[in-house]
Amino acid sequence: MVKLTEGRGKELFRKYGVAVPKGVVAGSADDAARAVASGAVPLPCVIKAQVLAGGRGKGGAVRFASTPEEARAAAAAILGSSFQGETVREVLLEEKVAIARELYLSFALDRTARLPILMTSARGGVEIESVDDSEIERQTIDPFPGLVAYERRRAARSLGLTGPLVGELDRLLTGLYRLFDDEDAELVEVNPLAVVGDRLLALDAKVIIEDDAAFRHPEFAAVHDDRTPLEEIAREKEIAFVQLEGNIGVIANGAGLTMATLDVLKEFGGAPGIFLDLGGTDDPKKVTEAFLLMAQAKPKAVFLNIFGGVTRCDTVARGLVTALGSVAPSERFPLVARIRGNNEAEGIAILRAAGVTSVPDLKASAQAVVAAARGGP
Amino acid sequence: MVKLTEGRGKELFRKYGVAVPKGVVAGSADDAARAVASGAVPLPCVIKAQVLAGGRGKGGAVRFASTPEEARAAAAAILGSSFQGETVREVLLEEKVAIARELYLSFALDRTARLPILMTSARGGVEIESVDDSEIERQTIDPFPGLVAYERRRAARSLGLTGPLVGELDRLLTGLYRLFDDEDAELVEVNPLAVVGDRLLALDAKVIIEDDAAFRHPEFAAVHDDRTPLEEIAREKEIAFVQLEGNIGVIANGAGLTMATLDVLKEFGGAPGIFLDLGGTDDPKKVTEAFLLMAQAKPKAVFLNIFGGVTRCDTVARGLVTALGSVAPSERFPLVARIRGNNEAEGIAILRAAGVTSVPDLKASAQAVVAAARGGP
Amino acid sequence: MTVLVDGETRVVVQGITGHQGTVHTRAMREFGTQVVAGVTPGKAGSAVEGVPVFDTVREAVAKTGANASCLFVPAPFAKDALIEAVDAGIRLSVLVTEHIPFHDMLVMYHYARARGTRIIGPNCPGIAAPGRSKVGIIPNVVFRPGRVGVISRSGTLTYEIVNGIKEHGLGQSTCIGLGGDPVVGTSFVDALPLFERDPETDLMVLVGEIGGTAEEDAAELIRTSFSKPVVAYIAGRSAPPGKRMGHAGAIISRGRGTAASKVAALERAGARVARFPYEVPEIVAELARTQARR
Amino acid sequence: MTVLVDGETRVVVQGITGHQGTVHTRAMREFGTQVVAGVTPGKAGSAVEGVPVFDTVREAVAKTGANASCLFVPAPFAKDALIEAVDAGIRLSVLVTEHIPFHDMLVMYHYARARGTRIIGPNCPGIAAPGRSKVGIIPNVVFRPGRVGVISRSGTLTYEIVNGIKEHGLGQSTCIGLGGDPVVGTSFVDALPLFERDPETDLMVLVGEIGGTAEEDAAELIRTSFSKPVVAYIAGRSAPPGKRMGHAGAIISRGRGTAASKVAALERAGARVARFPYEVPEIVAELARTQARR
Repeated sequence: MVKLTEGRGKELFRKYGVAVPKGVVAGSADDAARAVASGAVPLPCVIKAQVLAGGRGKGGAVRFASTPEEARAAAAAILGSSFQGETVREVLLEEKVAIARELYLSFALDRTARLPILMTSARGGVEIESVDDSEIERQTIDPFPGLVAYERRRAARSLGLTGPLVGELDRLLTGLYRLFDDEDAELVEVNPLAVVGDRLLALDAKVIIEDDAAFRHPEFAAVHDDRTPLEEIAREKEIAFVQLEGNIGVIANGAGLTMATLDVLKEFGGAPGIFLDLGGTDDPKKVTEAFLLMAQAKPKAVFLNIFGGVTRCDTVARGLVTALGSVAPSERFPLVARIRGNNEAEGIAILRAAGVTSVPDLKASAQAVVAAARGGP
Repeated sequence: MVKLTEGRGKELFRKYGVAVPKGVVAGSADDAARAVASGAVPLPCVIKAQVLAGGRGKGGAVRFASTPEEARAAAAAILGSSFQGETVREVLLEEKVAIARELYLSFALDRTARLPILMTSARGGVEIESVDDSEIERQTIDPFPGLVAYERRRAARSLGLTGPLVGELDRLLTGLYRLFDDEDAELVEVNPLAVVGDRLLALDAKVIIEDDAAFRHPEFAAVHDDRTPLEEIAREKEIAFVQLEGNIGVIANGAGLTMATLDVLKEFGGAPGIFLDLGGTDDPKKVTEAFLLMAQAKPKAVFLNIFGGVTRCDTVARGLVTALGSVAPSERFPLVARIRGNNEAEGIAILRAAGVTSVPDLKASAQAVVAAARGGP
Repeated sequence: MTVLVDGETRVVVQGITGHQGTVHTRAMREFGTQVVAGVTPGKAGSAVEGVPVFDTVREAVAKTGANASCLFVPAPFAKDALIEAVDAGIRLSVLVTEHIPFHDMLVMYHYARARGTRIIGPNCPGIAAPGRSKVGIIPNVVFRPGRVGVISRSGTLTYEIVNGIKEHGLGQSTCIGLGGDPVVGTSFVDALPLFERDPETDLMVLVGEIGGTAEEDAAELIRTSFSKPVVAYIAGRSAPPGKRMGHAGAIISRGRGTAASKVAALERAGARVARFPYEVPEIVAELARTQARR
Repeated sequence: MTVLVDGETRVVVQGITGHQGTVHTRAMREFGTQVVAGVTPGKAGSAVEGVPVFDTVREAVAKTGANASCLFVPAPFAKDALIEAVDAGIRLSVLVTEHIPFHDMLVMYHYARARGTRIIGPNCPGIAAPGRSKVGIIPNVVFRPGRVGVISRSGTLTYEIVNGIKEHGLGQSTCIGLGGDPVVGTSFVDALPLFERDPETDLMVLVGEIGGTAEEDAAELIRTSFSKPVVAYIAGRSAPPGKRMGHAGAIISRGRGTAASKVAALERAGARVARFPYEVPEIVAELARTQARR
């Protein structure tokens, strides 16, 4: 999942002919002041931290300026600060516009219909979760032939638009739908979409590009995202790795088994927080890499829960034993293994030879890990 | 129907990433010599008349040059000459390439399947009509999802392509199909498509854009086409007007009725040659304009054959009478009318008042026109 | 229903507030058609010829039970209007609009077909069953109820021939003007089986034109699976060879598509082929007499 | 056929010459599947595990009568490979491939559906009917013929549970791993009616996950039109609220999509919902005993 910052999202909006306020992304207070002084950003303007988390307005990450000096000061205050764990590296400076109304609009995926869905609401500028269902118009869109006129008209009606604004919305929807489709987006969200005179301006831009479509979009490969440094390394090595609160590491294969393992550990009072999904890998090298990545996250204990279907238990065991050898004694942690399925016996034998015991029962092994993480036996 | 010259077609090919030989379009012998001297067109080169008719090779409209002087002389010889009734206004100068094989490829419409069709043949460089059916691979293409991999592979196999040429064809087909679709083409034809080393080059380009899609393609509005000057005027006035061999003018409404009228006139020994289809128009002004256009084509006699369905006979009669008044006495011609259907009686009365008789029977009226064109009574 | 329309057909006119839409709404009502709604975005609440106008086809269907539509929407907007009709559950859509790009028609045809909506047209006069219903623009005056089915790629030429049938004292069961565009929603081979099954039709008239291979395809179907007598006419027998579509067009049809090939195919299939339009009603009348005698 | 596959299923493996393709061709044959052909463009004439390789699915179908396909084609090429299978007349296509962009799957799903081809997957282990046929990669060892139907959005977790059923002395009628991607060819609500009609299935196991509303939709179907006992498990009960899809995702599902809502919906529908995976076979065994007693 590649989340784009507002600034990158608005670049895409422009590419697809969607109107946004005049603005410039700046990486330093000097650049910010210059953008305003040069007239590239008309005054008064708004200065927004380019972070991925929401709630910037309440969090002080959005400020206003009427002079270049104020713009510089605002940018300086925001840049380098931390917002919900993210360091602000860039700000977006934009002209302040006279908003007549704030609307909501998004394209996303409707999994049940297996179709893109267009959602519109006249109640924009607030969290869409807080808007009542009856005030949101939902329309699934058939990719063939794409968004058609009556769907655009229905959207216009739901937004209460009339006159020239209907034509504005037509162009905007056509552009955003093309963006959603051509750029392999999971989400294209504009909130608020502002009525400014007889124009529609996208005041915010939330664009998420689908990871699986990365091969078609090398241009997004370098996009900064809200991953931890270890997650970033994992991503480069193509290992599914997620860090959350908690001190128990889980190495499993398959998302379902990983989640089930998490459920069981929590049931017995554990705090799993580091998740590593080996997927269908059969490659001992990959297992070694994954295990060393896990070690870097400094877990209190690790639970290896593998059901060997496609994966062979002996191969996983071999990779694990190799990895164990490269972890410094000071950085070792208790390891509980449960490996079942394909070549189970060989795998267990390999682990046993390296001093790791495999407990076949999920309940018992989970209890053992939780105890180990507490410093127990 | 907007037929593009080879040069315009190749511009489009480039836009869609389809490789063509290095070349330049020149409108004068000086420009031609300069294009070669500057190196924009490598020597030896080929100089081709930019006309829409086929058979240029045999007709002397394709020449070769090894020096700038020869290029100038060849261009001078071709430019301004007449090729199958078309005056040559431009030549295309292109590098001469080392052709290993000549192939055939086109995208067109399969009316029965209601799908685009891709046709490929290893027997290129000759008129495709002369190639046996068994040597042409035909594949209909579903616009959703468009051309897919196995179809491209099947095309490659039919062309006998292997190795890097398969990838070349992949790109070429993808580009040409996009062109066919995005530019609303009726026909995209490459003959010959040449194997040159490990590349595929489109040596010729035949692109026809659909008239009805003109509203999406204002860029083609100014394209020179093979219409007569009167046809050009008619086109601007949106009157369906065709000039062929023959001296009888036919004004009818609807393509089917126009063709049927032609059939009947020929049956009785007439030579209809000027066709004007009023279509569904109801507008006396349009009828007047159309009739004056007909007068400019100097017919020996004119047959007005109208079946008033949507069209009202009286309206047509009124337009006709107005037009008759503006034709100079020296330019008048015999007129036989047959108007039937909607408001028939009023129409006939209006015509009779202006001295034109309407004969209800198609056979009799056709015979009357043929006699009139022969100078008979 | 006999062939596609009958007294249960409830028509919504898309583009009703335009000149054509208004004129033909009146004509359809005079014919006896149940025109129950019109659609012109932005004109909801008004009425044309007493017919209520809605913003969307969906509303028109919900409020009036419309099940067929007649499109007078300008070509650039026709594709979206047809899709709107399909999405609203319309089962039969007559596209009167001309000059619709065929690339649009490809989309429209396959979209409608996959969802069970039949298109007639584009660039067509529509369908009429005298005494029952008419969707389209064929002049009311040419009709008379009877037992001759008519399918045609032509417009005014159809009116001529249908009128000729009337003047010969006969009448029509259903008449469909298919339109002469390169891509049509309903072709001869799509229409013929409907008439084969229709107990009201004794005899078929087929009016074709040069170009394409729709008539040859029809001939094949007539030969193998059409049991009623067929009288055909092909317009353009003496037209000079068309330059349309150039070489690729020629190899798609490969010697078919000419008047000669169409006439030959139809005669081989047992159809009586008239040389001139005025012969069609004559042959029809002759065959009708023969049928009556049997 | 009971549920989608049986002894008449003839499989063509698309991408057979790759590592996965080869390994699983062997495993499928060992399971008893009729793997009749493989396809890898450019490798025609060779053989993998004794299975002939063709350049195109069309040839494979023509020469071997294949009617199902198993796709191991890399994600960037999966869309075109699936369309090739559909165009060649394949009726069931199992997409093992993972990381197919969902925009591609939207196209694939609707293309296949309109032409009557069923997709299982993508990113799925496939389908297996012990003693009959297997198309996909579920390990052979976990199965034993029996009367428990299994449908699951998960991979290895399915193996666990299926294996658990075997270890409790029971067996499976048919097991389908649907895949956990946002867009799947066959969802719970698509699969359940097949098992409802299947005389070989007495009891259903449903393994779901958090995210999406497939389980809630399934619950609704179970409540209204599924008559056999259902044992369900939802993985991810204690997972932190996902950030995926952000706000728009949240309003699509509107409070559904959580483990709590899924469990509640399934329980309301009369399903027995296990709290942990190891409980599933226990409950299944208990219900099987009850059924046996009746």
